[in-house]
Amino acid sequence: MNVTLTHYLVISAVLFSLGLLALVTRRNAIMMLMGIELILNAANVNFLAFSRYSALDIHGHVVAVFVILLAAAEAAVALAIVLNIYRTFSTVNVDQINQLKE
Amino acid sequence: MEQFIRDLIGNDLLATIVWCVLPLVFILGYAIVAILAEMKSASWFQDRLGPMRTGPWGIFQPFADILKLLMKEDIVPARADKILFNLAPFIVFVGAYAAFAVLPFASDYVGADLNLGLFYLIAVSSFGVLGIIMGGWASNNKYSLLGAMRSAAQIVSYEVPSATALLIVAMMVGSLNLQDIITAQSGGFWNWFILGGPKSDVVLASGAMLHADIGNFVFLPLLLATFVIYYLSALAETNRTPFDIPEGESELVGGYHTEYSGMKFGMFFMAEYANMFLVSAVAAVVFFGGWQSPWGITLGEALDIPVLTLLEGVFWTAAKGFFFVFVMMWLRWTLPRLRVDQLMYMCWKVLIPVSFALALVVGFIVVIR
Amino acid sequence: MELTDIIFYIFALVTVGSAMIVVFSRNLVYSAFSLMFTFLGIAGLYVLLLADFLAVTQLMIYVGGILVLMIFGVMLTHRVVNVEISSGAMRVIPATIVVGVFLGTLLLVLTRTNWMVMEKSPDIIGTTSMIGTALVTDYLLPFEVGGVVLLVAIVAAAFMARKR
Amino acid sequence: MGNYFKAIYNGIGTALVGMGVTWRHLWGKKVTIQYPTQTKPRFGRSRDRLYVNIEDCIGCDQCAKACPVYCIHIETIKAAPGVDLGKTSTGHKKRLHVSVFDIDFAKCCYCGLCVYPCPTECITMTDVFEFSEYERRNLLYHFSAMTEEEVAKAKEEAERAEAEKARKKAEAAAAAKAKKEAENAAKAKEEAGQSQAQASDAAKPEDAKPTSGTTSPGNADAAGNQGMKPEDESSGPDTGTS
Repeated sequence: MNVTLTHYLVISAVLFSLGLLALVTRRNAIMMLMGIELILNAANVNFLAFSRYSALDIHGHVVAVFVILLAAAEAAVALAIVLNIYRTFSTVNVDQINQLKE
Repeated sequence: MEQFIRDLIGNDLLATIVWCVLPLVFILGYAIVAILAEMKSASWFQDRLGPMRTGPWGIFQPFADILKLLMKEDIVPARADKILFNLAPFIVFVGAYAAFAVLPFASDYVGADLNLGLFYLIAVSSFGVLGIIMGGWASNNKYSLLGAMRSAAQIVSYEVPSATALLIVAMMVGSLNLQDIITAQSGGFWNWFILGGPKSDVVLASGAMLHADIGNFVFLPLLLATFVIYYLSALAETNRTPFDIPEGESELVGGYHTEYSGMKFGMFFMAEYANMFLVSAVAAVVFFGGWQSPWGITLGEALDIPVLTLLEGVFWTAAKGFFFVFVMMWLRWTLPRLRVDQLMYMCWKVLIPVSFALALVVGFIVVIR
Repeated sequence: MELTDIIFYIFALVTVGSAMIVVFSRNLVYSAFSLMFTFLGIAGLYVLLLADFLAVTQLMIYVGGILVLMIFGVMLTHRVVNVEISSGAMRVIPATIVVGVFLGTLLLVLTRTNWMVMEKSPDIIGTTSMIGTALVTDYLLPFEVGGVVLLVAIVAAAFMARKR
Repeated sequence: MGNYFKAIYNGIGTALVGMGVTWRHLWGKKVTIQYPTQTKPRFGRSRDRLYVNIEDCIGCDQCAKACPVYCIHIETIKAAPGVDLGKTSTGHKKRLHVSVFDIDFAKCCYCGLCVYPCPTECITMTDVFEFSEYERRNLLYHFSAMTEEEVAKAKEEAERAEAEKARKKAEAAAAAKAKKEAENAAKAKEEAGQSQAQASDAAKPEDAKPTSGTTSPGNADAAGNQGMKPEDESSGPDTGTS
């Protein structure tokens, strides 16, 4: 079976669903971040797949570059926030963090 | 070279495997020499004789060491995380080995002639960090964990100046292809980037033309500083003294590989040696003309013997690489270990600002010339 | 079936399999480390999609940067002296059902749609210069804004993570 | 800012100076000695393994008494009267057969206290320090040169001499008694002459048989530092377990 666009899209969809599942079921802030990374990667796979198999040309790549850029910024800021939360509440379970101050 | 192996073996798949394994053979042979060189240079720098009993002047000591590592019991600590503990040495070694894929040993002997060679090298060299963290964490030992965390912080930090230094040269060549960078330096040692780069127009391996309008002497001090920055950060990335706080034995027992024994320790060891050669070879490729001979002409080309050209290329790559590995050993017995804060000071307050400034200046000159 | 197809399936298997470990593993550290294999698999898929620059960027940013950051986060926010760093899951069954239905719909749409496929010759090598040109021509403003975003993120992260 | 660049300059400069220093040492003379084949000369007064020149030993047991760890064990046999054991090199007359002279180097603490009291300076410290053994009993050194037969013979002679002495003593006692009796009897004038003659006859000493020169067979092979190693394990009250 030759690899076509659909193959990549299926993988992207599976990754997206897994990321969503992690985001929904896990209450650990870092685990949720991992879910977000999976979702962003799924999006990137889609961009590049369309770029490869359609008229999107290089623009898909550029968008993917921006996605990676934002992912890096997001990871840095989010982990700083998680670190602060841990320092304040001694937990990273997002359900237990329901107060604006300790 | 690749075609030669394909013709020799006949089977495409088998030839590919052989093609992939060739650098591994090189690493093994190199490691044996380097282990002996490390022991001998360490002792000679200290006015000692070093190993003398295994064979004449102790030249079989590496074999004895390897035999010992092979026969040692493979211990997994009882409370360690078995899966990650066993996986970590391989990850570290794969990180070191993957980078050899793009390293040009000769004009027609490079695993994969990527257009992104330099970028790939920088990317892959950060891969070993994960293996180190994995091993340090899975050992369930506070020293291992501390060593791993230090190592990760160190490698991630020093990647910035090292990558910037390499990109300065890439900017001058206008290509990330390592063969392009090497051919830009053809024609003798005065054209090497350590001495300011090509003094006249050269044709790159990819066919592009590299113009050198003004005499490149203006680059000489800039690239010398760039090389120093690269070499220092490469030293830190390979966890060599004076930047070996991840394994500082006086404070951390052995760092991230405290709990490892036998061949798994050997993998860490091999990875470290492979990394040493790798960064040295990259320094040679980027700043010292790679497989080019210092006087610009090769005997093989003069006599029209392709095999001789190939061997000469491998020889020069290995010789330059070995020289910088030796300098690492030399520095190891010269400078004491830095403190953690000194290490971070050096990276973030010296190397990174200076490398950024150099990148700006060189970029400006490259644009206006 | 060509060699590239086999390689595609291997990468796909690595990606999806390790992503499943990421999501379903009880051990947070296992999740983090198998995320590495996910990223590697995705980088492999990028190579097969002729996106060499993106593949190497993926290696560099995700594996060398974000993942290390994640693992640091895991280790700084848990008692790392204990090997068992676990994180519980909640409402697994309803979530799985919902996500499963969502995935089914997605797959149905994906496979039923007749995509307009333009087959490009796979001998295009090197997207780096094209991406570079695009970044400083068509996408100059987003590029600059992206730079500012990164700078702000660095400053913000350093400020927040600092001990007061 | 000036300090910043100065620090960078100094950092690079001092590193280069240090590299110069190590470079000189790389080619400098090495200080390592290839130990078993090359050794450093020992100091003249080094205190290592003891050596006993058994020919000079008079068996006085002073060294054994001086030893703080009781590692010297000496047994002597009195020389029979008339047996000339010769003189030591210091001029002392030897009066005892030294049948056992054992030093247990597993116990010896190399203090050298045994050396000083020796009147004939026959026990000395040598500079031999490499004498490790696989078995502890091999560290028990027998210095006495007497063979078992010689020991047995010397013992026998000593016993005989002792017996002789005892007999003589008894005889002397008997003679004295007889004399006394004689004196008593002298008062009785009629028996005086006969008893006088009998007493003088008994007081005459009997000849002791001269023994052959068993003092010590020449141990010329023990010249220098090598002490006498035990020939076999069975020859002594061995195994330093005591």
